[in-house]
This record gives sequence, structure tokens and C-alpha cells, in this order.
Amino acid sequence: MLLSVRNLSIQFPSRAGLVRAVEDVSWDVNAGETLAILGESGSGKSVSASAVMNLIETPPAVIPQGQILFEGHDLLQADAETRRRINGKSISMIFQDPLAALNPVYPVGWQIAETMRVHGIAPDVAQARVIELLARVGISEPERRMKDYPHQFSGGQRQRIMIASAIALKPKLLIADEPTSALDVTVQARVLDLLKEIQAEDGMGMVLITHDLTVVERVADRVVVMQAGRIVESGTSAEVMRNPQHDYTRRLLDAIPGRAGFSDIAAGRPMLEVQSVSKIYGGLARQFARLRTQPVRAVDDVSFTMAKGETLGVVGESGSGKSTLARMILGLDDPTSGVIRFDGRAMQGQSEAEAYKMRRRVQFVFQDPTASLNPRMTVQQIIAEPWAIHPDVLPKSQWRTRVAELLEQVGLKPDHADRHPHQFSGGQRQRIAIARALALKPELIVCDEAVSALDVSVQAQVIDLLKDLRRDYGLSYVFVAHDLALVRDFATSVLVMYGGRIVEQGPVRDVYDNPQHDYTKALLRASGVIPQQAA
Amino acid sequence: MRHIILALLACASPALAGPETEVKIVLPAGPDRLDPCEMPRSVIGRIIKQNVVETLVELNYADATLMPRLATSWTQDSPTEWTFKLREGVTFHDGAPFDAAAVIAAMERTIDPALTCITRTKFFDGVDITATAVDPLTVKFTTAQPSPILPTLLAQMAISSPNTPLGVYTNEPIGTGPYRFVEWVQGQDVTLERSGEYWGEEPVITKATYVWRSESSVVAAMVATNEADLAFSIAPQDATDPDMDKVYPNSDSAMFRLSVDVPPLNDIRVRRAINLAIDRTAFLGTILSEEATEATQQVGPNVFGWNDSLTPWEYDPDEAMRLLAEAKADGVPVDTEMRLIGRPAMFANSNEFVQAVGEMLRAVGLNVNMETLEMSQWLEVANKPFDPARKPNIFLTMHDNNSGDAAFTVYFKYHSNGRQSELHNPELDALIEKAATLSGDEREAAYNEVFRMIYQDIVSDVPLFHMVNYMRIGPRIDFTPTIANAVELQLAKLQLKSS
Amino acid sequence: MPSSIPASVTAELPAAQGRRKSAILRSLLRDRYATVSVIFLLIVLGCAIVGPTLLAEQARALNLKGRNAAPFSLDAGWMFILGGDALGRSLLARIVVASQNTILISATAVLFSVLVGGILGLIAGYRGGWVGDVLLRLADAIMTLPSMLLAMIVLFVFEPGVTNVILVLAVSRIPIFMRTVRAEVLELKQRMFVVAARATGASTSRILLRHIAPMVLPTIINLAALEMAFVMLVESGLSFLGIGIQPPEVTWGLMVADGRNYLGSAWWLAFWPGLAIMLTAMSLNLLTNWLRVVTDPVERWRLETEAR
Amino acid sequence: MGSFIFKRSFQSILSLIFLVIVVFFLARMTGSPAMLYLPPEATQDQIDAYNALHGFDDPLIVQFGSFITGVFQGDFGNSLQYSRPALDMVLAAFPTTLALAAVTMPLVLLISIVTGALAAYHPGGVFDRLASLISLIGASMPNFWVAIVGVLVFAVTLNVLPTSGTGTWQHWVLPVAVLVLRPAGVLVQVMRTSMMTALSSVYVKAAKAKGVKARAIIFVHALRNSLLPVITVASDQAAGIVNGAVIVETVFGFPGIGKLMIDSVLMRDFAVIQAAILVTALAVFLINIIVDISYAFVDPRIRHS
Repeated sequence: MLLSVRNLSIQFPSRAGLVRAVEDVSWDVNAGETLAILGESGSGKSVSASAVMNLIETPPAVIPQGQILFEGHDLLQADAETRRRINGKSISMIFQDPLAALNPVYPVGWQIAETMRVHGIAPDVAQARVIELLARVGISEPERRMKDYPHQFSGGQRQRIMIASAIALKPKLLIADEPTSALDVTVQARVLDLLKEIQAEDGMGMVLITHDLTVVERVADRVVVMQAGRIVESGTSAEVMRNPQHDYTRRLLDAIPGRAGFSDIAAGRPMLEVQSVSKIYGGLARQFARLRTQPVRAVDDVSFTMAKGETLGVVGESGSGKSTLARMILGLDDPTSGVIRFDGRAMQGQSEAEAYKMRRRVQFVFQDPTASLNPRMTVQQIIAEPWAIHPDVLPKSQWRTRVAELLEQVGLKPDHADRHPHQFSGGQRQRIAIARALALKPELIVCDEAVSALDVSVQAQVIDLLKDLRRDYGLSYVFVAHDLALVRDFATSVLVMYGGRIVEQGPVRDVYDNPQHDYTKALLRASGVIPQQAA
Repeated sequence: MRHIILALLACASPALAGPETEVKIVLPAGPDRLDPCEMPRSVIGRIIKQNVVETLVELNYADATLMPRLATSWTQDSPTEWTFKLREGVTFHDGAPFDAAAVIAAMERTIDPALTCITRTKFFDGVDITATAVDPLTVKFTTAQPSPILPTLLAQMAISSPNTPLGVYTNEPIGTGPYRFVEWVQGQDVTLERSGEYWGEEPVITKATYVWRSESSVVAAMVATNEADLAFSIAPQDATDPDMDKVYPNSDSAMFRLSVDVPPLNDIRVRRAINLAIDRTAFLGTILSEEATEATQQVGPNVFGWNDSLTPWEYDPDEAMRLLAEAKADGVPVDTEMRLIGRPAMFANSNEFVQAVGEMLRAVGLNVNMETLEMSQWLEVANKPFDPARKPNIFLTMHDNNSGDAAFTVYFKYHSNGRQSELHNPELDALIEKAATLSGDEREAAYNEVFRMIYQDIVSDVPLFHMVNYMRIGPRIDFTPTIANAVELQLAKLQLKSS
Repeated sequence: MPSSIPASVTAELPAAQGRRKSAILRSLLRDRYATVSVIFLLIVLGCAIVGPTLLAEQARALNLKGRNAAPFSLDAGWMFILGGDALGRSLLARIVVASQNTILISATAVLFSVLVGGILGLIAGYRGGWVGDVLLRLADAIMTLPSMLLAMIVLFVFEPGVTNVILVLAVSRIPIFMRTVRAEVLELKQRMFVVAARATGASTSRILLRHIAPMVLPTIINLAALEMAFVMLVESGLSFLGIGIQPPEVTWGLMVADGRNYLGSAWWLAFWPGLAIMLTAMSLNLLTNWLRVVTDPVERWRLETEAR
Repeated sequence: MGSFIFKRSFQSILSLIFLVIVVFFLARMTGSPAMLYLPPEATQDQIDAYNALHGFDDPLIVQFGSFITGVFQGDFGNSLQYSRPALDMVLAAFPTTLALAAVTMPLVLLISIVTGALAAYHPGGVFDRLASLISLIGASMPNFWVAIVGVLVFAVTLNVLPTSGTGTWQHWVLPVAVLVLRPAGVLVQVMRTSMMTALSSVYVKAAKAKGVKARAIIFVHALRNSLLPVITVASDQAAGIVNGAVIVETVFGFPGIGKLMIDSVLMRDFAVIQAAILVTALAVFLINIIVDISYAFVDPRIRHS
């Protein structure tokens, strides 16, 4: 038994009272084995791991009971210095967002070397080792790159660097807290593979904290499922996946997209026509240190037509230009070249008044509901704002009742109207955003990564909501996502974008059942819609 | 925290003034130039006058009499002609001999229109004077108009070396004095050094460094801590140590000038009322030094022409109010707003003084509005041409007549053509013009009459005080300040205490 | 670290909308420093409002013989508990009376620069373009000119009355607010909820007033409170140079400046008004620290939930 | 970077031109100097002669023209008061103020960064409370008041420091102390806040997970990240030092540019005012550019963007 957590409880005092973050939690992991701790945000899945790393400040936090036995010694009894010596040497940890976890102002090489230096390895030795490590985790030209800074690497590379720093001293245990959820799907796969390899080589134990069942399925030997600070189910990942005992686990499994059937909807007359549209950024002043940047072809000669009642899935990874496309459809950006027609009328070069009219017919739901709702407005004000902007839609006297109706339609209570966004969970906030989108009875709603930020089970619920609205109001959607699986059972047709271009498009069934382009295949494989070995 | 600082500084002992015979002198303000022709300005005179550059004749400020300096004797040959015998064997610091030629050169440089030297603009403007050499040691001065007080004028003229550049200001005065100018570090200090070849008695002090500070409390502290040996003037509240702090009349007289043409001040009762409303004695020993004296007229006893028969105003608010009521009854607009105008740091605590007076005038029911004008704004109000639309002014002025003769006061303050005169009284004008031409007792009588008319018949202003300064003198130095120190400090007169 | 509190726990809790005010009040009472500062500031405000009407005469009554009366003696009556000034006027009375001008000047000056600077900042930040550039250059220029010097020159051109002093102080502070607002706006206009408003067809004025301005406000309020304290000090500096407020008008700054001549002989002349400035400055400072917390929506929400 | 500096300098020139124009005309609105330099008795002829001599009788625009042409030949005209080239006087006075600033700012930064960092490490702790109290007091005392009290305490009562003037290093202690007070007070607060943000970031967590020692976490990881706001505020404070210098130089008789400016405004010595403003403005813009560069030095993200 390498590490075993026994009956651990951790509590945070807050103004709202004592918060029981984890309650009587026990789990353990052996050398060479991978334990997945599965749960959604707020389930307390990462708290016990933080306790292992002594990252939980006590006070304010309290640990009323439990042990953390590492090779038989209880870390909770050990003094700070001892634990410092264990951190990074015997147990190391990588974090969800590598950009945040790497210190922006120091070269990556220096940061990797630091791990070794603080544990008494001579700087020059450390330097040499850094190069090996970078090479090991698959960073090309390590000698040169070690002098670069975090922001000069891609998301995947940063996580590899984190890993390099974590394995520098061949720790016995590696704790990975959501190591891939901030990464693009295809990159996720590669990073997970890397972790597996390294584990195989060094035979270290690994604790993998995640909300993503596909990740569990792929790498974990055993899994514990957490909900609201408690362990609700545990076992080998295979059996848990096969027949989940706890219904929470079952819900999680059902929520995994891409298992329901395709949605077929008769297409009506063309509504949105996009003709050889390109968007070129760069040459213009950027934010912060305002300097010129190389021109970037964000969207490159994209053309498609979308019929009324259709739901068009636009799939691609970060930088594929899918969001830029969405912004242009919303008229927030103008194409550098090409035309976008809505209902036969070109959106560019139309008068203020025309644009103003059109905005009423095209609404939107953005990725991060927290950011897209003004924190200083009440729900009432937020949902009613479109009417304030388009006064002729609804007389002020009816605002309240209408807001109440909308709230109910999106599954919230009318009395939520007077609250502020930060008083809701992510899913609820997104529902508010949807309610706002519905306020003007639009014909088309553009959803830009509308569910990506949400927990799997919540994703499913929101998608279902959108489906119902589609059914009830004959709405059309442009649904932008980075995960093919999501789109599969919602969209009627799909665009796959890569580097600003459309690499594949067609009815959802065709694209999924026989993908043409290699990239599409890679995507499908990565998002677990089709099994690893296939294709 | 503080202890650490102290520990840190314990080693550091403040810089003391130099060896025994060297002195450091603190002035209230630094010089802007050191040209001998600007000597009458106290900020310059206090450094160079009679130390670096000397005059033909020296004025005894105590009694306005004249003493020989570079001239041994002088005679008036005719109303427009004076002859001066020069001292023998005197040389300038640059080696040039002191003779008739040198005097003529100095005179010509002083009246050179290319420079706006105060000696010319203040004393020799329109005098139209020429100097000629009778022999190497005799000079004859001839003036267009009769000039009874030429020697007094010459007491203001510095005799600088004939090598002093013409037409441009110099900042390196060269004279015949006991001290030679060494250097002037801008914004920092001026250094003089005993020349060693002085024609007169060798002074004790070998070297003098002049520095300047504006904050009185700092100045006082400098002498108290032996950083400096002598401070020209410190505020009364800082003059707390009778052993060090010596008082001396600074020849300044403070008064309020009243704009006698503007109602209600055009009514003499109002002007009297103002005089009666101010409790002068209350200021002595409080805001002002108890050594300051109540003034009866614009000039002090040290000035030739001072009228000793005038008496100070009593403090009588009731009488003041009666007069005002009376005036009001006759339809004088006594409650028009009047400007009570002062200037920052005119004298120590002058701000407080003006505020207090303001309250006193309010007390008798006058409607005054205090204003503090900065120098150049103040001058615009002080000098003609006066703004025709001006409000009635109660205008604080300081006048220093340190040239010893009333002529330098009465013309420009009371003659119709005087630049700062509110008056236009033909009778008075005639008298002033006449007095200027007289000499001796007649002259004195004439000026006495002038002052009587102004202060008894006309009451054109509110005489306040003859001011004093406190000089703080360090323990090493033996010196008693006199009125002369308003414009000069003869280092030769400083003695060291034989300790 | 509160950030490590799991989101779910803080997620869905019924609001205490109606009780927010009382909640804020309670949080104020919880923060001892903030409470004390608020009380002190209220007292100052009270003095500023009623002081002059009550004590105007006591503040002007001369007593040259009893000048510089020492503090802490009741011989001259409680009015002289803080001692008397150079003209024998009650320091206590003068400080109370002076509070009006002091607060009036610093408050209006800051208010003015907040308004002007704020609006310019909004424009410079949202419109950007050459307008923004020009505005920035002007701000730079003003920032470069030592405010003391600017004040001096301007106050020589126009006489140093209360209004002009306010004006000068305001102008010299405008750039601070303009820059801050601009920086904030630059960041805010990228926020999704602003984009959302645009996508719904909201007019620029609506976006600025309904969405951006409210977000900038807290920062501005905090800054303003700090600036007020600073303005008091600058005003005092002007008086030191003799170009500030002119008697018989009086401010704390002027009192300190006048009192400095007596620091050697009668420390209390400059000490009490100086203390008044210092305490006000500190109170404002502590108050802003507390404001920073309540104006942060998440923090404020904690208060609400706590108020259940 | 280079192009960036070029851009900044260009902008600075614009502000500079604006500044020069404003100051030129504002200054002349304060009235004619003639009366200040002539005795009260001076006649109107004397005044006219004086104005003619210095060209004050030309129309303003003509005066401005000749001033500008002069500037481009590096000639700011002569000081009325000292009848010496204005630029020489300014350049003579400038080093003192520069030296004051050069001693003050590093001290300010050192004090505020160390204090702020330590205060932030245990927010609400004894040191934190003490630090913010002292910094608050420091930031809210009128500096001339501190200056004079300083003289009375350290020079007169304790007699460990000279009252005023220049010369030995002791002469610098009080002036610098007075100048340090306010900026340090402000910066401690800034540093504390931004340090607390840095300490709550993920990379600090990561560093702990690596086993980095507490001290290293503060002074190596968090410190550098929390410097940007400090630098920004510091640059404003540095520009503001001239204001403090005005007062410090007046009280301690330092021959610096602050006092020179005030005196020349009082004496309507326009040439000197203009030269002084231009030189200080240049200095401030230099500071700004240095600050921008130091941003890039502190934060590589700026360097590479």
C-alpha cells in the first residue's frame, strides 16, 4: 500500500457556516496502479488530494478526523518541513490549467530544475537533467526551448512541461488534478498516453482526479466516485463502467453524450448562407502591450448554407476559427471578405436600423454563463434587457410576467427573478442566458460552446432543454463545440473546422458513420465516439 | 524604529562652522546677483557693502550724519558743484589703483542706462551728474540742478574696480574693501575672504560664508546648533534666547495707505476712524516684538526731516464708531466693502497682523475683505497708474528709508507725481519741491511741515510701527546689531568672544 | 483561502435580497476599524455642516494677549481645551469651522475630477482611436507638470479663492481618474456580457451607462476616497507656499501651514489640524479597504447568505 | 520593443509641445515682471525701457516665435533675475533634485516591497496591521510639517543631524526621509494587495507541491509577479517627487530645481520657468520609458508580445 487515505474529513469555516468539503473519505493507491477520483465540480474530489500535498491551510480549514498514510507514516502527524521534503520528491502533483500552474515570469527550464534544486540536486546537474526530461515528455529542441517562457508553448506542451517537472525526481506517486480537461480533445488523448507510458516506466502510483468518464475508462485501474464530499461508489473502472451501482454514477454514465440516436429534422427553406467568408486578424493593435502581430487567417474561405429548422454543429479545436465564424454570424465582427446572408439579406454594409432589426431575429448563448451575465444586474433585469433595447416587442407592464414564464420554460423558478447571477450554479446560469436569448422570440440561436463549461450531467440537461425549445418553437441553432460527441445527438448537420478551413461537412449521420478526413477521424477517436482500435 | 535611526546617526555629528576666525552667516534670502551697482538692495548690500566694495562717504545710520570712507573730505563749491578729496594709497583687489579715474569709471558704470542698476534708478535718475578729475586724488562732481544732498547720494554708490565690465552685470564684485569676493555657488552660498592688504585696520574675521534659508525656525536652529554664527532675522516667536537674540530697528516702517479718492475713504472721518480702530499697542510683544515702536509718520527718527512733534494715535473704538455714524449720517457710504491688502512674509507674522487688523476694523462696523497679494500683484496695486475702478483700499506697505534723508520718501509717496502717491495736493506739492532744494535747518523745518500736513491735516494713511528684527548671534561672536544692519553687515565690526 | 471552498456548497442558496442593507451594516459593524472610521467621518461631516453656524464667532474672536494658549487647560473655558492660536483664537472652534472648507474643497475637487476624468476615461477607453490618444497625451502633459507649479501659476492668474483652489486641485487630479477608468474600460469592453449586449443591439450609451459604468464605479469610489485625503495634503502644501486659501477663510491645511511658524514655541498650532487631516485620511483609507470588500459582488453575496 | 520605445518617445514629444505652449502663455498671463526688477520709485519711462530691453513689449505671438526658434538653437533666453542663461541655471540645479529622487525612489521601493510582501504573507497578522498603520500615517502627514518637526527633533533636540544645507551624507538624511514618507506609505498598500493576489495563484500552489520553501515562494515566485502594479504606481510617485522636492528644498535650502521653479514663478522669470518645465518634463518622460522597459523586464509576456 503506497498511499492510503483513511476516514478523512475536511471542513472549511465560511461566513455561511461550516462547509464539509469531504466527509469520512477513504481510498488508497498502490505502486504502478492508477486510481481515478471521479466527480463533478464541487463534489470535493480534489480536496483530499490537496490534503495529501499539504495545500490545505489549517487554519482556516479543519481536519477533524482521518489519516493520510504514505508508506505507513501518517502525513497529518508529520511537521511542515518533513512534508515539504516529501512534496515534489516522493509525491508530486500536476494541475488542471498548466498556464496558471506555471510561473509566467520564469523560463520553463528553470522551473523544472527548481523541483530538483529544492531537493538538494546541484544546479548544473539539474540543468542537464532538464534537457532529458523535456525530451522525454516530447518537447522538441529541449536545449533551446528550456529557455522559453510558459506563454510561448501550446496548452498541450505546457502540460507536458508540468509533467516533466513532476517526474523530475521519479516520485513514487503522481497526483494529477484534472490534467486534461483544459486541453483540446485530441491533445487530451496524447497527454494521457504520455502519463501511462511514464507510469509504465517508473512504476509509480497515480491518482487521477477527473470529471470525465471517458478519461477514467481510458487510464484508470480503479475508480472512486464522489458526490457532495462523500464516496458513493468504488471499484475497478471496468466494473463500475459496466454496471454502476449508485444511481449518481448511472446518471453520469447516461450523461455521456454520443450514445443516443441521431436527430433527423426536415430542412426548410435556406435561412443562413455563408459565401466564401474569410477573416484575417493581425496588423491591428492588440490588448495590453500594444504591438503589431502577424496577420492570422482565423477563418479561411468558408462557405455553407443552412436551412430553417436545421441545427448546424460547428466542430473544431481551439484556433480552428469556429468562434470567429460565430461572431461573424452574430454581426459582432465583419468578414474580411465574403458574404453572410440571413434570410436572403446580406448582413454586411446594412444600415444601423436594418442591423438593429436583424439582431432581434438572431440571438446567442455564449460559452461561459458567468462571464456573459452582468454580475451587477438581477435576473429580471438581464432577461428583460432585450425588451429595453427593443421597446416595441413587449410593453414594460408585461415584463415581469413574461420573465416568469421564460424562467419556467428554462426550468427555473419565477421567484429567481430578483437574484443575481452569482447566486446560481453554472447550469442554472446557462439557463438564464437561454431565457435571455428567447426573450425576443428569435428564429436562429447561435450557441458558442454553450455547454462546454458545464459538468457532463448538466450538459445533458441543457442540451435536452435546447431540443425541447427546438421542438416547441421550430428554432434553428448554430451549435459551436469542440467535442464531436456533444454534437452527435443534437445537430442535424455538421461542419468540421481545422485551421480556419472546413475539412468536412455534411449530414451528421454521414460524418459520424463514415468520416472522410483524417482529422475528423482523430476527433471521433479522441472523444470516444468510436473506439480506439477502430479506423 | 526611532532608536535604530538614532543608533545609526550617533556617529554622525553635525557640521560645525569652520575654525575660530571663520563665520557662517544666514540670510533670509539668497542674492540674485552681486553687482556693486545693485548694492542698495539689502539682499546684496548685506553681503558686499563696505566688505567688498566701499563708498566715498559712509552714512551713519544712527543720526543720518556722514563719515569719510574712501573720500577723506568734501566741500560744496557752488549749489551744483562738490569737490571730494580721495584717500591715498588704496588699491582694488585686482591691483588697480584707487584714484580719480577709478571714481569716474565707477560713476559712469553706475549711471550707464544699459543696466537697470538700482543705484541709478533710485538715487541718480534725472540728477544728470558729471565727474571730472581735478588731480589724481581730487574729483569734482557737477550736477545740472542744485543738489544739496549729493554726499548722501554718494553714500549709496559703490566704488568698484575700473576693470569691472561695462554694460553687463557682473557677479564678481571687485572693490577696495577689507574682504575679497571668493565665490558664489548658485542656490548654495557666497564666500568672502580677508583681503590682507586693506588700507584700514585688519579685521578679526578671516573668512565669511553666507547661506540663506526661508524658514525662520530652521534659521534659528542653525545658530542654536552652531551650524551658523549669525542669522540676520528670525521671527519673534523663535527669538527665545535673550543671550543670542539681539533686537535692532530695521529701518522699515509699516503703514496702511488709504485710497483717499475712493468713497468712503474720501471722507476724513472714515480715515480717522480707521486709525482709531486699530489697537497698535496690543500687537507689541505679541505678534510683533515688544521692541517695535509705534510710528507717527512714514520715516523714523533716524531720518533727516522726521517730525518729533507728532504723537501716535490712541486706540478708541467708541470714537471711531461715533465718527463713522456721523459720516454715515452725512450720507457717506461707510459700509462699502473695502480691500484690506497685505503680502505674504512682508514682515514676520504679517499674515497674522493683517488678520487681526481685519477683525479690529470689523469690530467698529467696517466692511473689510482681507486679501493677500503676491509680490507682483501687490506692486500693481501699489504703483501708479491706479485702476480707476478700484475698490477703497486699506493697503499695507513697508517703507525703508535708509538713505537718511526725507527727500527719498516724501516725493514718491506724497507728491502728485510720486509713483506711489494717492495725494494730489498743490499746496503739499509746492512744499515738497521747495524742501528738496533747501539744506540744513531750513530743510529739516520744511520736511517737518510736510509730515505735519500729511498726518494731521490730510490723514492720508495709517502709520503703524517702526519695525525691528531679531538677529540671532552665536556664542562665539561679540556683536551688537544696529539699524545699519538693515542694509549692511560690516564683518570688520564682528569681534570674537575671548573665551 | 476561501477560494478553496467547493463551488457547490456556495452554489444554490436562497437570496436575502431585502436584507442586504442590514447585512452590509452588520458587516460594517463586524469590521471594527471601518466602524470607527465611519463614526469619525460622520462627526467630521457634522462639524462641516453645522460647525460654522455654531462657532463662527468663537473662531474669529481675537485675544492677542492670550495668544498661543497651551492646550489641556480649562482656565479659558472648554473652547480652549486644544489651546489657542497665534491670535488667541480657540483652536477647537477653528478646527470645527475649518472642517467645512476642508471637506468642501477636497470633496468637490475630487468629485469634479471623478466626473470629468471618468467621462473622458470612458470615451478614451471605449471609443479609443485618435480621440483616446489625444486625451492620453493631455493627461500625460498634466501629469508631467508638477501640480504645485501648475497651481501656483494658475492661482497667480486668477486670485486664490476657494473656487479656483478647487479647480486647480481638480484639474491636477483628473488624469489619475481618466487613466484608471480607461484601463478598466479597455478590459471591460471585452467581457462577454458587454459583447452580449452589443449582440442584442444595445446602443453605445446604454452599454456605457448600464453595463460598464456600474462595473467601474467601485474602483472609482475607492480611488476617490484615497484622493480626497491626498487633495487635503496638497491644499495644505499650497498654503505652505502662501498660495492656498486666503484668510479669513480657513482650512486645516492653512492652519497647519500657519502653525508651522510656531512649531518651535507652540507645537499645538500645527499639531491639531495636522492630526485632523491625518485621522480623516486614515479613516477614508480604512473605509475604502472595507468598501473594496462589499463592492465585490461575490464578497457581498457572502454577506447576504450570511444574513440568513 | 524598439518600435515600442520609438512610439512612446513620439507620444512624449506631443505632450511636451502641448506643455511648452500652455506654460508659455499661462506664465505670461501672470503679469509683467518689470515692476519686480525696478525700484518702487521707477518712472514709467524706466519701465518702458525695461520692457523694450527684454522684448516684453512685442505681441505675445512674436515673443512665442522667438522663444521657439531659440529653443531649437538650445537657447532658452536669459534669466531676468540672475541675467545668466536660463538653461545653465536649470542644469545647475537639476542634479540636486535628480540626486534626491535617485536616493529616494530605490529606498521607497525597497521599503515598500519588503514590507508589503511580508505584510501580505500573514494578512491580518500583527506585522500586517502595524505595517498598514504606519504606512497610513506616513502617507497622510503634510510633508513640510514632517520636515520642520524633523529639524527640531533630530537637529535641535537630539543634535544628531544638521538642520539643513548640503555637504555631508548626514545632510541628506532628513530631506530624503521626508521625501520617502508618502510614496512609501502608498506603495506598501499597493504591494500588499498585489502580493496577496499573487500568493493565492495556482503557480504558488504548484510551487508548494514541488516542495519550495516558504521564503522562496514569497520572494522568488510571488514577488516578481506582483511587481507590475507597484512599478506603475511608483512611476507616478516618482513624477510627483518634484512636488515634494519643492517643499523639501525650500525648508532645507537645497539648491534644486523645485525651489528654482517656485522662485522663478514668483519673480516672473519666464525663461527659467520654461527651461525648468521642459527639463523636468523630459526627465519624467524618461522615467515613463524606463518603466515601460522594466515592465518588459519583469514580465516576459510583455517582452514577447
